[in-house]
Amino acid sequence: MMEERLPGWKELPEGAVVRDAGNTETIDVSGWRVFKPVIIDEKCTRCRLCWIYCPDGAIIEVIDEKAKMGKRYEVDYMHCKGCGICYAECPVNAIEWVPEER
Amino acid sequence: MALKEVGPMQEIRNHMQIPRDEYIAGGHSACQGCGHFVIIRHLLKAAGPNTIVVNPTGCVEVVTTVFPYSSWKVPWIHVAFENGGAVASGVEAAVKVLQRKGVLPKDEQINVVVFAGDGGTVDIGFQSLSGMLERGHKVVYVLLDNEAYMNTGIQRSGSTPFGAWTTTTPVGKRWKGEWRVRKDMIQIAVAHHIPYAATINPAYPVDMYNKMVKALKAEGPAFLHAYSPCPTGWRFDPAKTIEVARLAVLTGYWVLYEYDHGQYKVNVPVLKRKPIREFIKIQGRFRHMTEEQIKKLQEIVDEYVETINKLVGKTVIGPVAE
Amino acid sequence: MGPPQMSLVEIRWHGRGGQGAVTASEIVAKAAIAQGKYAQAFPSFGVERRGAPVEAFTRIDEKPIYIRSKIYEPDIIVVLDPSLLGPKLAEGLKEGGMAIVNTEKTPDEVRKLLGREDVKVAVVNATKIALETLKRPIVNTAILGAFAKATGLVDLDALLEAVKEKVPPRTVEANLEAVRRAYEEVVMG
Amino acid sequence: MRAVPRLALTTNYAVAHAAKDSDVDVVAAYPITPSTPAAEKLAEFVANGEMDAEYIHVESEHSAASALVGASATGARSFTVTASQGLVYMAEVLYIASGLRLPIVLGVASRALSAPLSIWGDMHDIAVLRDAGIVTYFVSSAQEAYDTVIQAFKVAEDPRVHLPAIVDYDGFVLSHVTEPVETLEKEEVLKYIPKKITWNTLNPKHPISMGTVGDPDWYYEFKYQQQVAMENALKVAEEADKEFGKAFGRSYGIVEPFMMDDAEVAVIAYGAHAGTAKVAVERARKEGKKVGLIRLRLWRPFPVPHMRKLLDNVSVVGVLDRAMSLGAPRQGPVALDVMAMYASDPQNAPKMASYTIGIGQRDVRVEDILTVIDQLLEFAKGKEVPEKTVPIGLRE
Repeated sequence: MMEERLPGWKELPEGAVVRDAGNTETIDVSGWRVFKPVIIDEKCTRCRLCWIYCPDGAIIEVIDEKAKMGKRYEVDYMHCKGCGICYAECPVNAIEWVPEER
Repeated sequence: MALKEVGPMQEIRNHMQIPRDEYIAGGHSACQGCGHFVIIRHLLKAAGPNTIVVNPTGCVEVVTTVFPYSSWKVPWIHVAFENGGAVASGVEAAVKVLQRKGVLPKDEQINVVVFAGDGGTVDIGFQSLSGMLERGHKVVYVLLDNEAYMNTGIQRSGSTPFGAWTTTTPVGKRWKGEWRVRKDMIQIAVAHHIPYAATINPAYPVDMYNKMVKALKAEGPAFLHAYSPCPTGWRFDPAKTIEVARLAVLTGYWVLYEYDHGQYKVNVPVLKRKPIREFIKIQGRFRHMTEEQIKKLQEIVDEYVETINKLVGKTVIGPVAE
Repeated sequence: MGPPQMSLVEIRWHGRGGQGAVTASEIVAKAAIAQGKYAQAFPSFGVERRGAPVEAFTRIDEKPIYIRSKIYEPDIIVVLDPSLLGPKLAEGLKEGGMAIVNTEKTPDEVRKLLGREDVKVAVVNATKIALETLKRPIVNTAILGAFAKATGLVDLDALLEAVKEKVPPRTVEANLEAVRRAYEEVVMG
Repeated sequence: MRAVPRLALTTNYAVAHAAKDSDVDVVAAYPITPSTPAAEKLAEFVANGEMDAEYIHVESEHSAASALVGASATGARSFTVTASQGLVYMAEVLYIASGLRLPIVLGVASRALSAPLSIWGDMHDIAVLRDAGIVTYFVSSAQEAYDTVIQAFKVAEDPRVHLPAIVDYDGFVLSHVTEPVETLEKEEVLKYIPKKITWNTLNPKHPISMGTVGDPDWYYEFKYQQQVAMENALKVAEEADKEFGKAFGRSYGIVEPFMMDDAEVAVIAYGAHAGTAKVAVERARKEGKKVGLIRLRLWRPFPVPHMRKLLDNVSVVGVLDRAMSLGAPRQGPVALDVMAMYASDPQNAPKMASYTIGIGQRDVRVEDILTVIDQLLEFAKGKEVPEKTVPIGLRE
């Protein structure tokens, strides 16, 4: 297989700036995880602390009219590194800590 | 009934009001459980999109901006390790003159925020910070304090606490970890006659968020000293970042207080302090400590608490209660 | 006396730190430049301390001046402080050159003190003029009046303009008076 | 006809006037001899409202450069003055300014480097910045300094370049000498250098990240871009000078030949002492000596074709350097450049001699340069050129 060719100097932006800033969003860090958080929606009180404390912005607050209190919490597994803060901080044990299987 | 989320630059009554918009993207390569990013996420929420970030060299810079990637959804610049204060001064001055000359919109506040580590602030960047504070640039300077040089692999800084193991204060026959007392950056910042300075802690998100808003609204330089646990350098389980941060407050090791236009106020009173042992026992960096060293650290904390009680004129942080 | 025959004229100023020798050297350059000439003025580069003997330099030419070395063989020396007078001051002064001196002495006495019979001398009691006009012994503007008259290198009007721009606003009138009086009172011999 | 104000200014003041007339937005300056009067004059302009700029009273030169990086990265036309230890203290940040491709302009009143402490002039300071990716001019008069600061903004802000620029003027020998300067009106200067942000800036409307990490997969390409920008700067600087001449009647070229048409030997000089060398060459010519002078005005990028055109036909060249590259094959930094120019074409090379002169402001006299000229003429007649750099005015 051919090695991917990176852009040459003529094609690169001046001064190594990143114009489409925020593009680490495209990076998948799921491989960092050994365990993963799984939110048990029925137990969740929507206290929002997992969302507050996540260093990776990997808890997503989903607005959903049909859900309890009009919203629910999901894990963005592409960006969750499996640190376990959400699991440790959840006051009602609504997050399970599940071994990652690949 | 939950309160509605607020827009940027507005104080909140509870954490339900913190805005949903994110200005730092996931996918960065910070360690699992990095305290820095809890703090950065919220500050950018408080500041909103009209914000320019200056980021001296350190963990945050390295893990967010490896070309061709960046996690920052607001304009961001890194120049060097020791000049965050000076670069921010230049950005702020440029915004001012370019607004005056009509090159940038005159009626929009553009926030200038520095995120710097303890190395870039208390040590190598100290002079540049002092210049920025003394000259009165309207900049919010956030010290993300993880109490050592973590980016280069856990070397001691002027912010490393008494007793802590680092790779340059190793535990050996003669040395038993750090033996000096860390700098008091709030007092140093206040000595520059700035309008606002405060300690913040990610385990107390509402207090943290409101102090960020106050800092952003200050008419001059504002200094936020953020306590930022580092699972890698402090040797604890990444899941315990918030727990460690909370224990720092509950033991009086880290008092949440502010200096607001001449007035000191403790924002999170702790009437019965937990012993410092509770804080250090879950961190590997203190594992080697002898009873004598623990006693000494307790004395250092007691003295720190006493200083702050004196500043506010009453006992807001109480005695240790087992 | 008309301007010297050669086109480049080099002037060395002698005073004490704080007397304004450097300013005087600049005012002359400024006046010459205003008249459309080319000029350079520079201090003896280094640390100037009040009271210590100081030197300053001026070059004037009809053409652009390219040389950047110090002045070793001046055409003219200007002495702001009579207590400096002595043979050392005349070092390098060109044969037949000129000395302009703030002194109560006569030109002949000055020649003797300088140890140079060949030089032309212009004398003026600039200290007295300064005390009467400025009420202070700051002699650099007074000596300029003598300089203009004795050398003809700068016009009195151009000189007065340059003085106006260089001295503190409150002292303009007194300084101009000092220049005018010295212009009148200078004695050449 | 343009009304031309003809002022009597030191080079320090001329440089400050040029920054004012270029409508500089941000000045960050820290006093250091011999550039201090320029920093003071700029403060005076801002204090009087003659200049609408933010003046940042930084606590060090390092912070001066850093603040200007911040200001330039925000879109401000940014300027400072410094010298000596101050310039060297800025060096770290100036490399970064170049890497970030920011068009900051600096006036440098060149001065020796400690130790021993010397407040006096030579070019050891600027020599440290030689490889930083900064467009670097040497000027020879206050007028040229004024004109060149304005040209420097033109070059630095040109999209083909986007690099910092330094206008280097000899400490004291230029910085403190009062001489005639014709200044320009801000309006006409701004026609020549319009305020247009052509470089990458930090704007909340279009957020970008500047100063990223360049790992081994990327760093090389960005360094090479800087080299290309430097190469472009040669042409851009020449254009800028020509356009300046057209607009204002003064131009200098990027190398200035003097009496070179039939010269057999040539002297290369730069800065203030190029003026003294001119006088020496004129005098030597009167004695029938076929010598010419090449004044180097743009040091980086090095004007190879311009130099080659002038040097290919002389038999000997002597380079007068005011800095010593200690331990190098020749001490003179410019001499090293001149020699390297012929590395791939030795058959067309003149004999090349390296001299150091004016170190630590040892005075440079016409006689010193006449000595050099006589030596060059002897080399032309067959005498061997010394292997080592020849110090002029040094006591044994």
